[in-house]
Amino acid sequence: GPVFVRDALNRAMDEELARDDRVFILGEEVALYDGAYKITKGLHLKHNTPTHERLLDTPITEAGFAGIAVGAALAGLRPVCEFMTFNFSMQAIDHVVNSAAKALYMSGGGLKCPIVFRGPNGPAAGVGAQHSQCFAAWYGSVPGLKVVAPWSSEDALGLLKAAIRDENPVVFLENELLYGEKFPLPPEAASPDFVLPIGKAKIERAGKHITITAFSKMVGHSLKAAEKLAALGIEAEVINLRSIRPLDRETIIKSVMKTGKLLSVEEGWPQHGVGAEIIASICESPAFDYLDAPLERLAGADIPMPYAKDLEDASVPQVDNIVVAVKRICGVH
Amino acid sequence: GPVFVRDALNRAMDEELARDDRVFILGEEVALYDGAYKITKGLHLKHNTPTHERLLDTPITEAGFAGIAVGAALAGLRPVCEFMTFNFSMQAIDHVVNSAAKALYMSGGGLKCPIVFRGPNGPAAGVGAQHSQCFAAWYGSVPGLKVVAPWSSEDALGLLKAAIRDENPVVFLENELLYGEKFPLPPEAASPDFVLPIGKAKIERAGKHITITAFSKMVGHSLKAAEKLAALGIEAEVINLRSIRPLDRETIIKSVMKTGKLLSVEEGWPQHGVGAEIIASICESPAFDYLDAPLERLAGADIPMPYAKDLEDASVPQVDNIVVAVKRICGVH
Amino acid sequence: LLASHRFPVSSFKLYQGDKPNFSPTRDSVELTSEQCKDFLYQMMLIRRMETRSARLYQEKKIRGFCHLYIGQEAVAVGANGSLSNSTDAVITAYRDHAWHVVRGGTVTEVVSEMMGKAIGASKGKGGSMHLYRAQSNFFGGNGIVGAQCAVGAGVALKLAYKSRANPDGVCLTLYGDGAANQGQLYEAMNIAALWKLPVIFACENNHYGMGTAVNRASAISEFHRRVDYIPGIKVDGMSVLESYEATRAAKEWCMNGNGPVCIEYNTYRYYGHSMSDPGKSYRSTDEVDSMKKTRDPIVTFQTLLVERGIITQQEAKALEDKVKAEVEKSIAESEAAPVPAPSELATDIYYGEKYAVRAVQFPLELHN
Amino acid sequence: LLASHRFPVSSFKLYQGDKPNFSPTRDSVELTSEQCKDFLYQMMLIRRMETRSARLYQEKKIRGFCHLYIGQEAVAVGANGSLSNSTDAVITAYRDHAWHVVRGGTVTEVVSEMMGKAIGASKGKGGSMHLYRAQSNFFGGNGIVGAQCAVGAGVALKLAYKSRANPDGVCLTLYGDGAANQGQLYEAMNIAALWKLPVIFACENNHYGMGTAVNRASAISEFHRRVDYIPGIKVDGMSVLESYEATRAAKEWCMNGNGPVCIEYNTYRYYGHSMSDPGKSYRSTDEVDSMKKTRDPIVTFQTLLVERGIITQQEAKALEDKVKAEVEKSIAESEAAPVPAPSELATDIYYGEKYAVRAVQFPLELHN
Ligand SMILES: Cc1ncc(C[n+]2csc(CCOP(=O)(O)OP(=O)(O)O)c2C)c(N)n1
Ligand SMILES: Cc1ncc(C[n+]2csc(CCOP(=O)(O)OP(=O)(O)O)c2C)c(N)n1
Ligand SMILES: [Mg+2]
Ligand SMILES: [Mg+2]
Repeated sequence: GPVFVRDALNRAMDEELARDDRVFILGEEVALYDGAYKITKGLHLKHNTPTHERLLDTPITEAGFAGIAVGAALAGLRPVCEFMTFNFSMQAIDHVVNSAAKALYMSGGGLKCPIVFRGPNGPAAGVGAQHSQCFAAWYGSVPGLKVVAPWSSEDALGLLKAAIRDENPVVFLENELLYGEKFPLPPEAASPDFVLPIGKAKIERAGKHITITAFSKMVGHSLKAAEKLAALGIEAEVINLRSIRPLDRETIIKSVMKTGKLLSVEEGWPQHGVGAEIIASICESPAFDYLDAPLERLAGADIPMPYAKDLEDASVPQVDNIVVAVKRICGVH
Repeated sequence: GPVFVRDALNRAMDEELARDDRVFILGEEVALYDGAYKITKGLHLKHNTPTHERLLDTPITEAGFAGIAVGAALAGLRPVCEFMTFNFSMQAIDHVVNSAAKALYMSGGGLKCPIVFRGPNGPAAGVGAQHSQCFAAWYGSVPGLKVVAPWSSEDALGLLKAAIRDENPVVFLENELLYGEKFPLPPEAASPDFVLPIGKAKIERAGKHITITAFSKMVGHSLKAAEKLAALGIEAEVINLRSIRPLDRETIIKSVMKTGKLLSVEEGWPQHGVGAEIIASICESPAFDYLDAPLERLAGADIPMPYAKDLEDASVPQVDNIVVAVKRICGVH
Repeated sequence: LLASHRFPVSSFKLYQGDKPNFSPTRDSVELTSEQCKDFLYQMMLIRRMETRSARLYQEKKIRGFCHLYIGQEAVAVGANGSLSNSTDAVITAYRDHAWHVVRGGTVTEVVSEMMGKAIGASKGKGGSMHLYRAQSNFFGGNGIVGAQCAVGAGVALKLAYKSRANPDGVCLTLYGDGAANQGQLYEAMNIAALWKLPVIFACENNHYGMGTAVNRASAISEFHRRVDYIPGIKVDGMSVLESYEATRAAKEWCMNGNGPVCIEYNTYRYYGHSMSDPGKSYRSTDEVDSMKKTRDPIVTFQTLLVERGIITQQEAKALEDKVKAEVEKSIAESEAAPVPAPSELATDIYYGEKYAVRAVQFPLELHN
Repeated sequence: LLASHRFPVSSFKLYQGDKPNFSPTRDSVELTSEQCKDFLYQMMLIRRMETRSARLYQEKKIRGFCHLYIGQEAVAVGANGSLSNSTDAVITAYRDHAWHVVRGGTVTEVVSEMMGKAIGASKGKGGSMHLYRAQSNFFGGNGIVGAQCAVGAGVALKLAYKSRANPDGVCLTLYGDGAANQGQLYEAMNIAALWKLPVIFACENNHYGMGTAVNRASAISEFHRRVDYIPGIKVDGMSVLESYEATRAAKEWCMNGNGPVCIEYNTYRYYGHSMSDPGKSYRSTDEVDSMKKTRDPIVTFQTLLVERGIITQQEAKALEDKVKAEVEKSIAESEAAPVPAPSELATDIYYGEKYAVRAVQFPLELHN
């Protein structure tokens, strides 16, 4: 049956903790409290012993514990560092970028840093401007990092396991509002060695009239929009990016060469966003010659996130925004 | 005669300190040491008295002093907060984004935050991966911030004065390698009220075959490339962006509607960069229909900055890279 | 003319650090009857506002986070009782409803904000964590744990900009026991000490940072002695009188140009961390109950006032009824108020100027 | 068999904080003649390497930053003398040349790195601030002031991952007097104490952070007593023997499962902050001269060894000549070495896999 994203993430960590003793988890409230969003629920009971702690509750000091996680990774462990939300990763962003991402290069290959930074990213519901930022574009710009944004339970399971097994620092952007959603898992996912490749997008729905790229929660919105569009005779191809860095340009370009049109959808701010990159990448690719409409993007409104419900709803792409945009691009009224 | 960028910046602060007692400067080594790069040279002698300090040396604690600067701004002062380089602004980025940029919005207009964060940004020379990052794209994505990147002495003077007088938080991205360059000032710049509008680009060289957009040091490179290209019969229009946020899309779009071609040049990383935004903006604009070649961007190589000179040179756009790219775009061999 | 009453206060634990002349607290406070009743009234008002907010949250009329102040009322009321709303400043974290009220805001503004209404303190755009009141120097309302510590020191810099020796006022900079470990607190303390800023670093120690007990988060759990070079006062934060005197003393220290001072208000929150936390997995019901029974700030103060004949049981009951009616009125006003106009989406991004904003549904652009 | 010598050591100032049982230092150290000569040799080697690096910088053969260690040699040599290169770890900031050498790296690797050569410690890709030696647990080489403090505690977590009570080794985590104010140091100290991590928080107090004297940057300028809950040792960092014993004692404390400890090495840099700083505007020439004259770590140690008959003047001179020759040989090797191949631009970004890298001149793509 379908599995909650929350449980898929939990299982991923549970299995990797069991597989490799070097894996450990640290962050605020990850152990005794079972995680602020219950993603690490029960893991401390299973994997902590009085003399060997694999789940470590930290004080509310992101720079400190992220730096400690990086040090442990450089020294040979494989930390999973939870930010209660990625908004708080700004306190520690120097460690993510300067201490982790650049280490291999600056040391001429001498140091590696296998670490996962994970937690909910982007807008949640009613939490206001300081708790709703999307960090996909920022982290996605940093060489040395891999940046992953799962949507379904399959993504959550396969990509988190892959991230923990990766030899490089991985920023793993979850979404609070997806934790409580259920998705079926493919049969392969039964294996404790089920991993998905980081850097590969997934075509969630095939179509020939327009390519819609999205990640995280916006994949679900795009699929819903695609259904509505199908009723109008527009067959949208929906690509779940899965990985922001490396970005699977190949899959996107191939799709656009087929459809001739593109809409990128994201919840983050527009300027210098993921959509901007996708559009620029297509312009630089052979797909440019196949375009039969301007490339477009939907993004979060270019404002700090408001609290009031109606304003908040108007701040991030809704299913109908996607439908309207696609119709306009396709010249359907 | 021509004026050093360093002196133009110094004069801007000197005049604004004299004009408005609420203006003050804080940061590491800004007073007694005259600034790590001597931008604040002499100002403490002129503006500090034993009981009223307008130039404040801080400990090496960016989060602390940037937060203090924000608090002072919210309470009614007009701080100029120097980061010795913008690389270290990552320690304080939460204050720039969450405490400063979002304050007006979160308070429903109740709090304003007139503050300037300034310092050298982007690659310098031989300083390696942790000291060479360009922050234009990151800060440029944040609503509530204005982001300015001067090139010439005119820019430095007029934009820094405008930034200090602005009622909003301004991120002011200088370039260490430009400090020692000289540029003539226009006659208007003699006035102590000379300011340039934030949000307006400047066409530094008119041309009809291709539009080159650049900011900071890359403006000079683009102008040099334009000269070489002119010898080949290619007249490039070079736009000095000056402001990353607001981005002067109007000027760019108008230019591209004339030239039909665009090359964006920047030193920062490519993914989710300023070039990506410019390309996406053109795709979404009427200029899309006027394109007669794919939109392109040059950016820093997608790697942490290497130290060795040859590698470093290969990591950021050089004049010849621009020439080659333009020739290719224009189909000239 | 006004009847005045003297109350002994004695809970202070002083820490001198490297300031041997630090001994600012007195052993009694003097208050008029009016002041006493006003303290009681304010505490009751906050308690009622918060209790009703909990219900509004359960009714889904308040969304997102909602961090209640119940149990801690004596801190806001007592501390702010020693401050001026016109010359002193206050900054706190997200547990800010009570502080907005003691700084002169209304229950309507607070509740409306939580309900996302246009008449809210921040026009419905901030939410429960982002209440501000610039006209009385209340700087919020900060959602990032610890960030307000440095910002508060900056507000103090403004207050001492013209004179460090004779500042215009103090900035009460509040943070929790969890926040007390954030590095930027130490950075702010160091600078405040070097520059002699009139800031009261005020830790509301309610013994838990979310689900983490103080001793699991702090290697040393006395928060009035965070660094050697700033003196401090630990005080019973369940007592409005003790909080009042500690804050008065701290303010005096700052106003004399001595630079920063620390206070630890020893207090307790009855509810969970926020409405989504039942608040039960990391502490015993006994602990909560005994706190309520023996140290409740309202009960103890009311009992004292009755004992001292400053107020009668009946008057206290009447006051409570008045508070209830006021809060209900505020809630009714809030419920009736309109939500923000759609155009509010794109205002208040840049101050006092025209600008274009990209909305979700490009190419629509909104203008201020 | 080996002649052994006992030297009194006495410069320690202990801080117990809340650890009354903290008293780990001894009043003498015992060293063999070989060890004595090796200490002298290492200090001479570092001095010579740094002096020549200054010249190479002036000759523009070294670019960018170059932070010299001259004056501080006794810290690296003495401290590391008490550590194991195989079981203990070291991490420091950008003033790292000497540390790379004492951890087993070569002068050639250091100088070549500074010259941007392929045989440099980091293949010429890191530069002077980014030297590492993973095989002897040397973690650099960090350009962000204070960042290494937390990272070092993380290395210590690895060393104590299997047992906090019996760690595999300690991590000597070095930072300057300027860095000592960074908030993340306090965050790391708090966590290290809570988790009992075997980390020596080691402040090399050379009295200036760039142009800022200690008392202008730190409200309290004793760096072995940063927090109440971590004990500390202040030691004469101009003495290799004192540094050696302080570090031994600190290591012992950690290895016994007591958790972190602080050391302040009281030292001095003769040159400016980096090669671009003349180092004169913020301190007097007298101060620098008197330090060189009265407390130079090499002169004082050499004099002691001669006095004690462990080495003769001639032997010392010969050692110096040997060091000079070695350094010249290293420089010659470095000069002759090739710069990194252009393909190195895009290697070492992702570990052990094929990937595509966008170069400046798109659409050229480089592959690892
Ligand atoms: C930088 C940061 N990290 C984490 C959080 C999530 N968070 C919000 S409140 C809180 C607990 C704070 O506890 P404390 O400082 O004791 O204040 P209290 O809630 O008890 O008033 C946490 C972890 C945050 N908002 N900001
Ligand atoms: C976060 C950060 N801020 C500022 C700088 C610039 N900077 C480099 S070294 C330095 C001085 C550090 O002094 P100290 O910690 O005493 O070490 P020392 O150089 O004396 O060894 C400064 C300000 C930096 N590299 N990183
Ligand atoms: Mg608390
Ligand atoms: Mg120093």
